[in-house]
Amino acid sequence: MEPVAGQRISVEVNGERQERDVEVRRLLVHFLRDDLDLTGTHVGCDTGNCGACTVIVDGMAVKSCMMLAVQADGSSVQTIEGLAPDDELHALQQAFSSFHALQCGYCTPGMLMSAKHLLDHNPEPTEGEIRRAIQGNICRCTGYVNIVEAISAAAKGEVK
Amino acid sequence: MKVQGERTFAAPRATVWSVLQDPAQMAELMPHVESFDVQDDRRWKANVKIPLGLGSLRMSIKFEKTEEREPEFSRLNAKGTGVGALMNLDTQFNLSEADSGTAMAWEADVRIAGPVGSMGQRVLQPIVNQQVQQVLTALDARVAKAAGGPTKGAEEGLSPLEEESYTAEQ
Amino acid sequence: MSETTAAPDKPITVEEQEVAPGFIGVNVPRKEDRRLVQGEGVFVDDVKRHGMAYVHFVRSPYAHAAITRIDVSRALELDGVYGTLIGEEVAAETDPFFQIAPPPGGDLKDYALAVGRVRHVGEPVVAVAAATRELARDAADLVEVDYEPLETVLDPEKAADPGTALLHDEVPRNTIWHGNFDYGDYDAALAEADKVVRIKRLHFHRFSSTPLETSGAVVEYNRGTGQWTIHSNNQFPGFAIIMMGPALKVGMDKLRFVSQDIGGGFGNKICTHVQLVAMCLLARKLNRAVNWTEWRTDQHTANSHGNERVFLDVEVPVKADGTLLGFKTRMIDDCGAYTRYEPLGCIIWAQVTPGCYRWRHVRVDFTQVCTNKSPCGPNRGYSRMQHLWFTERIIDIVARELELDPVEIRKRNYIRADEMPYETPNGCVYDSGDYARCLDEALKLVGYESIEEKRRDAESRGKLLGFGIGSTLDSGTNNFGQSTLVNPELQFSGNNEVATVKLDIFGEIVVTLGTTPQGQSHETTAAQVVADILHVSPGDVTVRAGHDSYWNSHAGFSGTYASQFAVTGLGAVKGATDKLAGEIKQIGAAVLGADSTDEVELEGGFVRRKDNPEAALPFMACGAIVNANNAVLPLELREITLNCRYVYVPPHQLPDKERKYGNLTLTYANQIHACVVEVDPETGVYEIVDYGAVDDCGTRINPQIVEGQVQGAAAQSIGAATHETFLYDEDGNLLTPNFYDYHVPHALDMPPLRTASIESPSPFTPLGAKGMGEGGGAGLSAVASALQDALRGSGKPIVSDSSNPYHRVWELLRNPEQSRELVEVENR
Amino acid sequence: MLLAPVEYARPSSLDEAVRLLGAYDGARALAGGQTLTNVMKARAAAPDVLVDLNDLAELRAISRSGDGGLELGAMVTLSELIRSPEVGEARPILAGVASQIADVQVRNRGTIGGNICSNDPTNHLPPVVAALGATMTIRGEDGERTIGAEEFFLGVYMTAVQPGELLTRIAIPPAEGERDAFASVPIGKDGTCIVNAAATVRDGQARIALGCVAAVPLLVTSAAEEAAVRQAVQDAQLDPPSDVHASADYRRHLAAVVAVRAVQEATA
Repeated sequence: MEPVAGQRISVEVNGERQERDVEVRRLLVHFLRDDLDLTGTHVGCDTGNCGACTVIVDGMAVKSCMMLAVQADGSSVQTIEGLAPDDELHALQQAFSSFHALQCGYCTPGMLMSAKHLLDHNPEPTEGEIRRAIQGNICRCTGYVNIVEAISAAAKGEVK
Repeated sequence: MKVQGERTFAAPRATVWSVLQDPAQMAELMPHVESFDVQDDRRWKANVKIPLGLGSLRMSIKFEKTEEREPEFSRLNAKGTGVGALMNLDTQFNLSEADSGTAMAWEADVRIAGPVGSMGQRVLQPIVNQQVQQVLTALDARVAKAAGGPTKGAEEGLSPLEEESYTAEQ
Repeated sequence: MSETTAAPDKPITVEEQEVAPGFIGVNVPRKEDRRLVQGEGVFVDDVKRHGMAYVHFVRSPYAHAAITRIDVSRALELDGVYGTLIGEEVAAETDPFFQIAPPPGGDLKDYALAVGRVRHVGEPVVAVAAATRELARDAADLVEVDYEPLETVLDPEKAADPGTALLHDEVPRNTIWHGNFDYGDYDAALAEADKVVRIKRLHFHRFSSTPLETSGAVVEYNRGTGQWTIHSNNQFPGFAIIMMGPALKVGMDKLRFVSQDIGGGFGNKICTHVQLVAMCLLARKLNRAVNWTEWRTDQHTANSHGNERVFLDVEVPVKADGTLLGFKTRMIDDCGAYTRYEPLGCIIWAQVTPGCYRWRHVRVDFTQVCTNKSPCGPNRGYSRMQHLWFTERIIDIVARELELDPVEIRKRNYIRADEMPYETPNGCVYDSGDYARCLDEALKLVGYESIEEKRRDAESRGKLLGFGIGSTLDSGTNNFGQSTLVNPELQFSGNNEVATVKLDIFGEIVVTLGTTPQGQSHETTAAQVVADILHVSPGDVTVRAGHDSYWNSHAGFSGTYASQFAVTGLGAVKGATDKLAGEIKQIGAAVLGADSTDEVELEGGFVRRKDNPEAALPFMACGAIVNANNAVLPLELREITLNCRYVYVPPHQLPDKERKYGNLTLTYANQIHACVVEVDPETGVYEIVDYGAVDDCGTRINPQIVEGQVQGAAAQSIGAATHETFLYDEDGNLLTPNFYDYHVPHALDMPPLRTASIESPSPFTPLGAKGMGEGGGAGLSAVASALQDALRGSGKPIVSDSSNPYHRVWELLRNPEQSRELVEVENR
Repeated sequence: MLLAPVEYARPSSLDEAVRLLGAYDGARALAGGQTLTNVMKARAAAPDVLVDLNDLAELRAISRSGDGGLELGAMVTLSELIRSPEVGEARPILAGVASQIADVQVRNRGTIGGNICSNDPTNHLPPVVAALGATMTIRGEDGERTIGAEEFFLGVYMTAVQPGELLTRIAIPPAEGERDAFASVPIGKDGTCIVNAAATVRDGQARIALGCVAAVPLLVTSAAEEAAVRQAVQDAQLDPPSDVHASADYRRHLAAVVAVRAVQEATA
């Protein structure tokens, strides 16, 4: 096999198989936003610092602005749109609302995906573990206080 | 970013001068010159590929001699433009007779702008230092060739950190 | 009278069914949240149009240079490139932007793209439009621009020196604005003083709130009607339209502003009218929708920065007992390369001239200069933050030099609760507040009673402990008449905001707002107010998400800025809802055979007779009758529309231009922050170990939302105080152009943050509420104050800068004498 | 921002990867991409071909070597390093330091090989592998060579891995009574390092690698006493860069501080 400038990729996104032709240089985040119209995944920087583009690829939280779409070929990707069925809220989503863990809501999808990744691997995190888990997600509105409380409450099942 | 230093060549001043004044020879001192074109004895252009580690930066650089007093002093300006980068280099050197040959006191003021500049001084300063060292080491070889024998520096393959006297500051 | 609520151990959680009637003051869950947590919000870059072009700006790599040649031909040859826009076209098709400053400062020419000359790194020079984001970037790389570099002006303290290069040929000495402010009798105060403390120089640094969503727009042009539809995240469309209409030479109705969700604004999204004009020209030129999404690097290098300000030759007359009589200083404000909201910053600070203190005699010589840096614009706490930091620095430096207790000197000089409403030396009227009680609450939050034990404990661990206090006044609901104090020719004054509330055919209550929220929960708080007035639940109220100037629900000052929604926005909602309630009662009285509206009341979605609750008409019937069955109504009631629009106009008066005197805003919320830091004396590295923030914004419509604003604002000022700074090198390159070098606080950086509040209702507003949300600046003072306290045993260095990263603290430890030279005390 | 056009191949074998890297001028290995992708966004680097190593299982192995040391595949992610029981037993410092790098998302993609090959002066792992005396195995079409840190790190973003070559393995010698520690002064909590140092101490002798003060990690050795360590750092005549976070003076000062702290923690 020799290098190509573009290729047809097949990615399972939120449980649905998606096939598209993409340029190699297309970042996963732009594949999701522009090619699949999944605009819940956001872009907040160009250096991989802010975490607004966090999605879960094959069970691992990654920043989709530092991964090429072609690298996701054959993978399973979960975005905020797939966190819960349309008419339901995931416990984390409910907790973010109950604890006022969001204001403008721009960092929220990435923050939720990082939180989900945490709870998938560590169902009973301490406050320190929660803060460490969202260290790669910048929020400019909340000061993180309520975000940490919300994730903790969701883990403890303290929100309905 | 200013860098400066001193070094001696085991070659007569006239030889060193001839190398430093010859655009064609100067061109060969630079890293990865892809093409080169002399306009006149004061001005020339070069397309170079500056290695930045993770990749290399293509730049087209315009050189101009802004001052020269044969055989001891010369000043050179270089303006480089490339995708996402701008470079401005002002360099000058003084040649003086030394017992072991020719002494050169040089200084350079390098300025880099554009997205590459935003990579931060922590990255660029060491890169510039290294590039300067490579040019100087190549210069040793050039002078040696012109003088028909290796210089002390080139012989021992001076590594950047062993350079006789070398300082960098912002 | 005010009531105290200590900080809850756990934040207040909310469950719908627990919401009791009487919704003002209750933590109603946010209406905005569901779509946002599902990723179904609509931010500007989420807007797509058929055949939309993506725009990339070619930006200046030079801080100051003449443009000698622009060649876009190679870019245009690239497949998928739709077109370009350059400065010459902009200059031909638009007028320069209207300038707020009087001549000669106001003579500068500012266009949507650089015309002939660039004045800061990152200034847009060419716009390139292409089929994809990537292609636009590729094409931008093919644009050739030649520059002839010019001398750069970077130091605000030298910008006005004779012989310094000029940014704008029309602006002598790079001086945008200069004015003197002289209140009380400063000379008498100086004569009366027992001691005079002099401070050579204090410096407030450049930073911004860097909203996580960068600026952007999707602009469409309708050739048939000549109208632009501007989907954007501009947070002050009222201002943008005032700037763009004349520039584009069109009437205001040709500029339709639309936004739904905005990813943070903090003032930084007020001045995007410049790029929006470029978008409008491109959309018309290419006859297709154009998308511009600013990159983070561009946002840092070329979007609104907060004003940098220097305070020189500060003089503070003090009585022996620590009573502060006044202050005198020379302020130099650096507004960057262009004036886009400036020089309003030259007067906005005066809203809080004496800060929280009973200073009666003030003399300020204020100069604003332009430099080859990114243009400044409003940034959370705009212009007041700089000034309030200055007043707090004075207090701590005076306390340190005169060996007065930092708590005592504040309490001695705070304006007292029993003096409210309090008229400041320049005629502003602080509406209400109890600063001393806020301070007591703040002290409790950080365990001040045991501070000396903590100090010893820290010392036993080799750390230096410091305690600091900071305060701000969050003045809100601008009187735009203050603009005439910088330019007497301006015809602006007062303020306004609009809301419409209607009862529709199926009984649906629909609210539209003139505001452009960026996280301030307007949908929720508006619903709370409507619900209380109409006696329904917030769940029964639909508040339209976002802003659309076509909804006829915007006014000249519509937008979300300067701490005012709780007053102007909710004032408009209340006005419109009161009207609607009256109309519903009129219909009800008529249908239910009551003699007057006094005999009916609204309850649970019905209008009913007070004497016979069984006789009730559902809102749905009212809506149906007026909208679809109005022949049943007596003639005199047929003017009723159940569609009520109300414009709230605050009771502002024209200020006195000559004396620069008058009330510049309607409300003055108060914040007192306290913090405790531990400094590693070997490295200067420090950690904030305790932090308390107390906010008094009058009646709180939704305490949880207020608390969220307090926490967020505190986090921003902690970031600004520690690592966030826009620093330039000697060539005018920004050294912190991304989140890698511009370090904003993440979850691990944040100290334990405790909050509390007291409520001193405003006597001047419809709901007793005050605008709030900008009070975070207190953190900049609290951190500086705590660091100075921590270092007191290390040569008593003076903290004279608002930016205190580790290396600056280390310099203070290493060389305290240098900072000591800034201060001298004259004993009389 | 956005990448320039680039070609891509994802080989399934090491031989194929090496062949591709050799066959194309301007070909570059793509490991975790947590640095390379960003430099490509700024278009400060524009490789012509990316050879994605993510399918090379043989580069993901973590094993104990016969002598009790560690064999780490270059594509072992930082998260895998943190979770590895082998690493925990043999050289826990690697896990401890890896957990301080960037954030969870970056650690999930970023690899040990990528971290040392990019050799940004502020990276955590170059000083660590230098202090531990690790050896790096580089593979090219003409076979393998194994070198130490002194030969491996050549400059900012530059290592001995030449075009057409690939870092395949990092070998960490057994501790054998050596105790390791890492100290740093980062921006904020676990942010970018302003200065960092890794130290290994045995029989009162310390081997210290200083980061962020030069183009490559700087190795100094001294007795483990504080005075000796300070002297050794001073003798190294550091010439660190100045930037927005620290002046050269401050970095020089911090270098001695973190060197001492690393040694003290290792001996504690």
